[in-house]
Amino acid sequence: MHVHLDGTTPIYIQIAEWLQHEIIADRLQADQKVYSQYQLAELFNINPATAGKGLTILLEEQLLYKKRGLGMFVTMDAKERILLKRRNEILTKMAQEIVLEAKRLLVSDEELLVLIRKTQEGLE
Amino acid sequence: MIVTTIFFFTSILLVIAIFQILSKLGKKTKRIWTPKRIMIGITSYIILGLTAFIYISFFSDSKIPVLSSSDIKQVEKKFDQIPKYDQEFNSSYLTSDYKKKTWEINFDGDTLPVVINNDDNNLSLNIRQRYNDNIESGKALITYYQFPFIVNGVDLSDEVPLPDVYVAQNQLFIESFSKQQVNYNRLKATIGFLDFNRGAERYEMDNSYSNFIVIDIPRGTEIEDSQGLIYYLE
Amino acid sequence: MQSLTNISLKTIVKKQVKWEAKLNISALSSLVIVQIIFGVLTSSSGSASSGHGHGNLDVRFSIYSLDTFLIVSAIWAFIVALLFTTKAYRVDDLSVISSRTSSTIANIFVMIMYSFIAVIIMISTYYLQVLGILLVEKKSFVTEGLFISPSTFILCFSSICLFGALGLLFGTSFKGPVVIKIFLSTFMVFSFIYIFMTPNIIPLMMLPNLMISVLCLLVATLCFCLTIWIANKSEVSRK
Amino acid sequence: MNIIQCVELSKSFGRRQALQRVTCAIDAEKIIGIIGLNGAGKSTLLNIFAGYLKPTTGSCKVFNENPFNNIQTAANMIFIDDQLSFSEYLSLEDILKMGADFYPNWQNELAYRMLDYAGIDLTAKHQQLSKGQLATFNLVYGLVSRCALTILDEPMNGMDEVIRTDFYRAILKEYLAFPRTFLITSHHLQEMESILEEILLIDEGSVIAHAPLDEFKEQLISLSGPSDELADLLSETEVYAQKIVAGMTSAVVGASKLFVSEEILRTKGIKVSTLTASEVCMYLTNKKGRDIDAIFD
Repeated sequence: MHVHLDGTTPIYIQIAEWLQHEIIADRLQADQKVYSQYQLAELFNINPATAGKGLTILLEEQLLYKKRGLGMFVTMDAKERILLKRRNEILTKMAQEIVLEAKRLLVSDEELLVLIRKTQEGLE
Repeated sequence: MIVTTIFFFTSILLVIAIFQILSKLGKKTKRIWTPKRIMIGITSYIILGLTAFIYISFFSDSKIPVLSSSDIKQVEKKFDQIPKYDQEFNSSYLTSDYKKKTWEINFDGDTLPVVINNDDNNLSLNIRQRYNDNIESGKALITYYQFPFIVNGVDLSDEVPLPDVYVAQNQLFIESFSKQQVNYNRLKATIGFLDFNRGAERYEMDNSYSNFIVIDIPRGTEIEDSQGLIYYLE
Repeated sequence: MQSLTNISLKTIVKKQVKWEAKLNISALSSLVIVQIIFGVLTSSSGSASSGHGHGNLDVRFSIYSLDTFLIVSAIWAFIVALLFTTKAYRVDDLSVISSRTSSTIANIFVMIMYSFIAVIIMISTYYLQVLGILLVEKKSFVTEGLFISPSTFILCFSSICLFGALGLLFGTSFKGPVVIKIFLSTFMVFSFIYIFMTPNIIPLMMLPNLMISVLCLLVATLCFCLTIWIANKSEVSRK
Repeated sequence: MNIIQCVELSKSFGRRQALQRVTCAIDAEKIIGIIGLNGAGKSTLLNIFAGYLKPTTGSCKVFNENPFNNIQTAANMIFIDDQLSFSEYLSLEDILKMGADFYPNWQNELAYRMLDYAGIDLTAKHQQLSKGQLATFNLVYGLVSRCALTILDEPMNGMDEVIRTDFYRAILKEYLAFPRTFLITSHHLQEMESILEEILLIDEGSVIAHAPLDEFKEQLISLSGPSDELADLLSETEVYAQKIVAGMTSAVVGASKLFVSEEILRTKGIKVSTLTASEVCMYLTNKKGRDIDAIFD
């Protein structure tokens, strides 16, 4: 496990994203116990407090819930929520960048739509 | 005091110098001299000292007794009367157990010239003359008495050199041998400096009347005492 | 929160004494060497000699007593105590649990222990010297008090302790390079003793041994307390 | 629970003001990086915590007691720096024995394993070790003593790269196994950043910043874009550094005062990027307007 320290994204966010990735990839099932902050610290060679911060982000987004004294568990609908969030947050941001880039490269809207449809067909 | 001060400061410098050398040496030999080995070294040194003590106190044979001040006082009490007896010409104090040596000499005529050679004033003798009935004429008996001669609590009466007594040209010569040097090692496991300053605990005895020469001559013979040193005794 | 360990000063001092006594043993070995050297030096004439001439008999007594060895041990104790307070030794204490108080008290105990051993070494050297003389010249031995009396033992111990205490006191009060520290304080102490003490040291000598010992120990304890007080105030520079 | 509290702590050596009115509180069981240039007062502060120096004014409490010459604080604290020295008669093994004798939570087998891992011969003497080995041994000595307050003054200098990363992990593992307060000063902040929880930045004797790592890093951000776009923005916020090259400006500004949202910035073609902790430290302690390029212009 490696955390890139070049300062682009804070470590605790990287941890949060890694955990979300684990949930999407079904390696962390619903109602399954999640790594404790100490395990994460050991795994990523980081300070447990930073790992803890990553966990609290997921807690605030109701992707995890806390059982007193037992630790953090994945909520039932965690996976769906992550997929939904990723779709409208991250996808929209990417879309924005594509449009901006197209405008800079003086690509008209039609050409852009044609390009997207061609890439979709290419993937099938 | 000067000697002690010089000694005092030289010993300081010496100890400091030795310390510097030791610390230099120590650095090099650090590996060899581990604390354990040093400890063994020190304990064996102490044991060595202990055995030396045992050896000295039990096996060393040359034991010279040392008189305490009370003994000396007793001895001295015994010999206080000598000057008194001497004035009264009474020779009872010259008992035989102090007799060291007797010489028998012959001479002609009825006067015996006596020459005491004391030019290097080594002789502190008290010379006495006494008439003795059972000596034939022409003979004389010279006896040397040595009383205890106590210095620093040690009785050196055996060490006092006897005078040289001989007859030449019908004269009796009494001379002393050359000065004799006696060395003693006094061992005292105390602080000598303290004892010294506390005044000699040991009562120094007055040794002026420590030895006598008595010349026994038959009645009718005379002693020619040119130097006037010989006194008369009963 | 991990429960804090509370360790009493006594246990720490005990540990420090245990280790320091072992690690600074080289001081004792240097004492042995110094004593041997002085023993050999004074073996010819003894620590003092008195001569008496009487008539044709000249008596020379060379007196072999503990004087030299006591002076040497006192100076040694003073220097060792000074060395204890130099930075090289002090800094070693900082690597283990210690405070100025604990280190100073530990130094004091080690100094007292070394003074006691020093007296024993002193006596051993004296007897070895006597043995040496005995083997060399057979005759003329006047043995008066070969067995060292307890009062003399205590006197030696307390005077060495006193000089150790002076060393610690001077060492703690002067901060500075080692060599200068040694020369400065040695010179000061001994000239102080010489100038002030010698004239009225005579009446002091009149006192019996035990009285002097008590006096020495009193002054030593005073120096020890002063040393502890100064040490408590002083800062430690690690550089 | 605060393990160390300083109130208006200042220390001066003669005329030199080493610390000026430092007020900080350090929580228990955290790994805290103490960052500052040489001579900024780091060592002085640590020496006061360790009870070796007395503050000139103000007060300092460790385990809410005055640490100066205090055996209780000494019993729960260890100060490891390159001045750590032992008697010349002790081999490394003896030193470990001595440590075991003094420190109640001493972990001897762990020490043996660590030193074996670092390939240090236990029969060697402390004075014979190379600079790197010395640093390694001293760090191991500090870690296995398991004191509630472990102060490591530049523990890694002298160690080579490989060992350094290993021993950062060793510090973290030891922290996980036996939680305690670590105060670590170091010049390799970027290597150490990951295991730190808080940063205490000291410059010219005063504490400039004391915050958790992420908060500390988010203090400043760097903006780069066309000069005219940036000009009006820069006037509102506090600028820590600015460079204008051929019409493009890149500047480091205080993030807290920046009200413009990221989208607007992006539309204006201004690129926003975060800084690493060491960069933040550099800019915070950078004397205003000091710029190496100025020397070459």
